[in-house]
Amino acid sequence: MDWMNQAALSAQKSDAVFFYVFGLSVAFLIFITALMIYFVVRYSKKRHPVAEQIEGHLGLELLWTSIPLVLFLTIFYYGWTNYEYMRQAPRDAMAVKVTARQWSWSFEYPNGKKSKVLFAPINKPMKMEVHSADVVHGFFIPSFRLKIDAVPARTNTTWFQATKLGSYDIECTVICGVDHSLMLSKVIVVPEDEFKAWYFGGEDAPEPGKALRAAEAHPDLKDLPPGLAVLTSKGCLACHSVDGKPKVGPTLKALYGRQEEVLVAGAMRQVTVDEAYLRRAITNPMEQVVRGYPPAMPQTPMTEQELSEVVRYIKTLN
Amino acid sequence: MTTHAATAQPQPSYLVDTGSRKGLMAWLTTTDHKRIGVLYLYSMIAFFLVGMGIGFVMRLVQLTSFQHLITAQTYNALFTVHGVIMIFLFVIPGLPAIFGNFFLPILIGAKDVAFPRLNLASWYFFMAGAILAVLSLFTGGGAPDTGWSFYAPFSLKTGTNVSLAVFAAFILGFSSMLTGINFITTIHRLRAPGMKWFRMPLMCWALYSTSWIQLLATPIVAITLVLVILERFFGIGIFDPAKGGDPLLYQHLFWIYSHPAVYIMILPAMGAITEIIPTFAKRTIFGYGAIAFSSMAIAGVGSLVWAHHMFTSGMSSVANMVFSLLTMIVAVPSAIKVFNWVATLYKGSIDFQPPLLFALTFIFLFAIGGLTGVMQGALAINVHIHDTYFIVGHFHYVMFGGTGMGLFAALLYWFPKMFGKMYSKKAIYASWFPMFIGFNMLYFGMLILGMMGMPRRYYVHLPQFHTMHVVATVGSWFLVLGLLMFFGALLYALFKGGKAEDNPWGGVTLEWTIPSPPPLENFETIPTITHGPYHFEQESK
Amino acid sequence: MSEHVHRDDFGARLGMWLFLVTEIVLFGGLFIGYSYMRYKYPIEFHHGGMELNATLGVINTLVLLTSSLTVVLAIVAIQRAEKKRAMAFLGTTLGLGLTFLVIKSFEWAAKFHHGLYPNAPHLATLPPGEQVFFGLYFTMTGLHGLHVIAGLSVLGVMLWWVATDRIRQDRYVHLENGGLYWHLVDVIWIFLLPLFYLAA
Amino acid sequence: MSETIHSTEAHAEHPGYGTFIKVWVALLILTGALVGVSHLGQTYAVWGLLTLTPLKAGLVFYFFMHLKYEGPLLKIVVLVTLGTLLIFFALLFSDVAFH
Ligand code: HEA
Ligand code: HEA
Ligand code: HEC
Ligand code: CUA
Ligand SMILES: [Cu+2]
Repeated sequence: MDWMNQAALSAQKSDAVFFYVFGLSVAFLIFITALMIYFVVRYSKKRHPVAEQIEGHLGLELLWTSIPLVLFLTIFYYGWTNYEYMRQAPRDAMAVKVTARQWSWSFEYPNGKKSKVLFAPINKPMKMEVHSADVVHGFFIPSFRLKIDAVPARTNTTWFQATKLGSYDIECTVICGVDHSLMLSKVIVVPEDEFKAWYFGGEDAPEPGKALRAAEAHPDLKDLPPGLAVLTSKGCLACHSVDGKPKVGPTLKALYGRQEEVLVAGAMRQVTVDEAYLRRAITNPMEQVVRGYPPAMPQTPMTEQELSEVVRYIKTLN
Repeated sequence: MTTHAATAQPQPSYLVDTGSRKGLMAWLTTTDHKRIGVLYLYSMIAFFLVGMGIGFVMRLVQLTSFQHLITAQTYNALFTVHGVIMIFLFVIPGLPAIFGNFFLPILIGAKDVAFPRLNLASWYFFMAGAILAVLSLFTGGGAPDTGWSFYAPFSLKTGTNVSLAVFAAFILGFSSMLTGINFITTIHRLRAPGMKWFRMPLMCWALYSTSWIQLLATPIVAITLVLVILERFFGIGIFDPAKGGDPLLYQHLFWIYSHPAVYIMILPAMGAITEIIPTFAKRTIFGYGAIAFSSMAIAGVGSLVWAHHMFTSGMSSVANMVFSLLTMIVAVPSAIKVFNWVATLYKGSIDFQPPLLFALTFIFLFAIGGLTGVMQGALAINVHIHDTYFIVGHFHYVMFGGTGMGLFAALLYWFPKMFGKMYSKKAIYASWFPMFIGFNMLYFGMLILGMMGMPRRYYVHLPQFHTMHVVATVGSWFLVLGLLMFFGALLYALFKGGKAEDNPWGGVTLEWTIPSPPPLENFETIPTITHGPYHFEQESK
Repeated sequence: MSEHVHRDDFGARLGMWLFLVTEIVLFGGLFIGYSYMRYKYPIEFHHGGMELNATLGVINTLVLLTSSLTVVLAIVAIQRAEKKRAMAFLGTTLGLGLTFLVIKSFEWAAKFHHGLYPNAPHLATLPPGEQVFFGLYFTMTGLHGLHVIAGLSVLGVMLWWVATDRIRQDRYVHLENGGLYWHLVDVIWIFLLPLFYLAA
Repeated sequence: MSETIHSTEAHAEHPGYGTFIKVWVALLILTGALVGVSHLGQTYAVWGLLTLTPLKAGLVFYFFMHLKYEGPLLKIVVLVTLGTLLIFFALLFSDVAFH
């Protein structure tokens, strides 16, 4: 399953403790429940008409105070030591500045390079210096079992060492406003040489891990209609479906020609979706916002050719 | 002690108006602790249903196709309001205000609480707070959207009506403190002759320790909320990083109260369970001293663990260690209680009735809630599951499965005494099944979602979480069904139910020695107590 | 249940003390916040303290301490059934309480005049720690001021009750409770003085 | 009710005017000392704050607020409250002091 994906050392540390506590918990839960059921049946009024008045038993009392205490202390200790490991970044870790703001993430590397998704070379320690430009956010990578809050006027740090190539979700975990749930990004774990090529390459060095990201949405873009390929590679499908399922944004199915209420500069307006509207909606999403949806769509740069492919493709969805 | 002092002309029950005022006015101006308890009962059930309705809608939103009906802004308002209602209007005041008010004086052999007028005032504060909370939804910049924890600086910046909501919580805190003062004084001053401390029913110990937390922790949140209001209106800058303030200070102050508050919620429920189990096992409680002591221990140590809500906030690593350690220690007294309850069933003569079923359900669900709590307290796990649905699952298990079920059990146990009517046991059993199944589908689903990495307070979720969300939502439908059946059965009993006996369960604490419903003055003559509370000897011989 | 007029003076005092517990913790929260911030900004707090008028702070301390004294003396007087004296003492307390408020208001006015109040444009130019200092200063002295006003109202009622013999030698727990409240207000000020005025 | 019987027993003997006036004088002296000490320098000021202020508060609690003349219960109530605050304080500083 995806969620058991242990993609970093920290994930192994966290899961180890989890399985320890989980095992104990299941054992105790079963024990208590079984005992309750057994007593209720065995000492029911019918089977056991006269109750015995037992006021207590000091030995038992001590036993079930000390056993849980000891177990809890082991849980604490295990949890704490593994956590300390997760917290102390090694000296040679590459420090990345993570900036959270309503509602996006940005990453800045030691040499000044910036990106919207986090690129990480595999098997190399990366230190995150997390801070926020406005309110409190939470920086969370589930596959790494890693989380640290982004707090304004304060820098919090954490680190990881990814162990598996791939692309993993970054989510914001502290409520930070309307689009809290859209404050997503990715960490893309790439081979070290690929990372270096980008990192030391000039301004326009291609971003690493392209293949990984596209593969995520669909195995082979070449098999897709060109419009859909664009939608896939630009990440539109994170928010729009092409089959009528509502997601963050409206579905693109049967969109063309539809009557719609949109908010233009604060006023509600009735429009018919035509080609001009679609182009505007994509190139300048904040200008008109569909009623009932958050103004959440990011502006995505597209070439004229890509744009017309997308529009043509949307038309075919009717 | 099944026979109560039968007298020539029984006193009228507290439900009969005897004063100059009649009907609603008589209720709204009453200083009788029993009537005040009933006032709380009705108002709280109403808020509970509203809160639950919102919970239900949130589940629908996670079915994705319902997102047309509700915007992200509304969703944020929904969970905030759901949290505020459930916490401040339902689980915190729940058991103490309803059953504490109604039964504390009776259990210790008193005629009323120490300050009856203050008691009524508390109810008015409660209602005022509740009304303000509701008003905050429709006035100002719209319903607050910060979550019930009102984290600064977002709560300082958002345009929504945080100030009013926070002020409402302040008033509710006031109500809660006044009730605490009343209960402590009552227990110290009004115990019947011979009612020594260690002869009190354990419910009283639970209420006593709860009241102390109310006194020692609530003022902190009161001042914190005042600071939020001042900050919003005057910009005093204590929490606002732009002015040198510190958001972490807010979090500390908020949780200094709000963690102990979770023990305010659970202790009285534990107390009620401790009353129910001996009555149906027909035997004395196992380890009276241990249970009484653990209540006080939970209250004491429980005040010292607040920062386990802040493990990922960037606190110092020393603080992380200290608070994780203390969190583990506070789990011990809860464990002691669980084992003592189970041991009380041993060699009893168990009369299986609806209250017992709900009490055992409480133990089961609370154990799951507690055990997940321990997972959260372990640092290495917490960094993964903090602020995910795992937390949401945990606290619904403890608050709904624990306090909520505890309240239902208490209601089933004391309903015949309070209203003199008996409900249909079959209907209650029937409602249990959908409730239990739905509950676990819903909230266990949330635990799994959390492990998968689904953050809480999310309007939309990533596709990999969808399946579990559907499971949870379907669970919520079963749960609704069960709850509607449950409340339906009780409502029916209230109007059409058969008359209840004075002591339908064969209980031996003082409330079972007086008529159902109790007379205005509770006791003809104040009883003199000669032995501990769970004295079943005469019965079983 | 008015037919059962039973009196439990100790119970009443216990109730009052429990209420005071909540007040102590309420201010305790603020004091905790203060120490947190002072630890974070030691220098700024030092500078902030220099802006305050220590003389006025000390005078106000003396005023409140004396007003506290007159309240206990009023209780002694009541215990000895010296009604006139009790009223005189209480009157003095009220007078001193008002004096405190007047001095306080001069002090606040001066701060406003110098642009040292929250959200003031001038304050915004100061270092963050000093902004916090003044935020705390206004919050804590303001809240204390509200308590002074509440205490004065309560003591005003007490004076009236003494005058109308609702409070008398064999029945004065209300006066004691009112006094307890007033002393607490005094204690809080005892702490505010060194925290703000003598911080420089 | 039986409880009312022991209602006023705590007030066996009442202290007179003199006691309180003495306490008041002591409070004034302590205030003077506090002010004096705070002029000596930062460390002295802090120590003065930490010792003299609680002493003053203690006098008010003990005499003016009659704790001296009350039974153990109210004393315990006050101590529990102050103890709780102290622990809150200490635990909070386990964060602040180790940054
Ligand atoms: C009724 C309310 C209630 C109760 C009783 C509890 C009880 C406990 N809670 Fe919970 N908690 C909440 C309500 C409650 N909680 C709420 C509302 C939140 C979220 C707030 C928010 O963010 O919105 C929360 C969040 C929360 C967190 C923060 C999570 C996070 O945000 O990162 C933590 C972390 O430590 C925690 C821990 C615990 C622990 C250790 C207990 C313990 O007291 C539990 C003790 C009980 C048991 C342990 C079970 C019985 C014992 C046995 C069966 C014995 C055998 C067991 C073993 C030997 C393992 N809780
Ligand atoms: C005692 C406390 C309590 C209880 C009982 C519940 C009950 C429920 N809660 Fe709870 N919940 C909280 C306390 C509680 N909640 C808190 C404190 C939060 C955190 C808020 C925050 O993040 O700030 C939270 C958050 C929370 C979330 C997380 C939101 C998010 O993070 O995105 C969800 C999601 O599904 C949820 C769902 C539910 C559901 C489905 C129920 C179900 O149990 C409800 C089932 C019952 C019904 C559906 C009612 C049946 C009755 C009717 C339908 C009749 C209605 C009639 C009238 C109104 C007249 N709750
Ligand atoms: C973060 C989520 C998100 C992403 C990524 C996204 N959109 Fe959107 N989109 C939205 C939302 C929300 C709306 C509705 C509000 C609005 O009109 O701005 C929307 C609206 C639209 C509309 C108008 C729909 C209508 O019903 O009128 C079109 C067309 C559209 N998006 C196309 C795209 C394309 C093409 C891309 C990729 C380049 C894309 N979107 C990427 C969220 C997103
Ligand atoms: Cu950023 Cu939530
Ligand atoms: Cu907690």
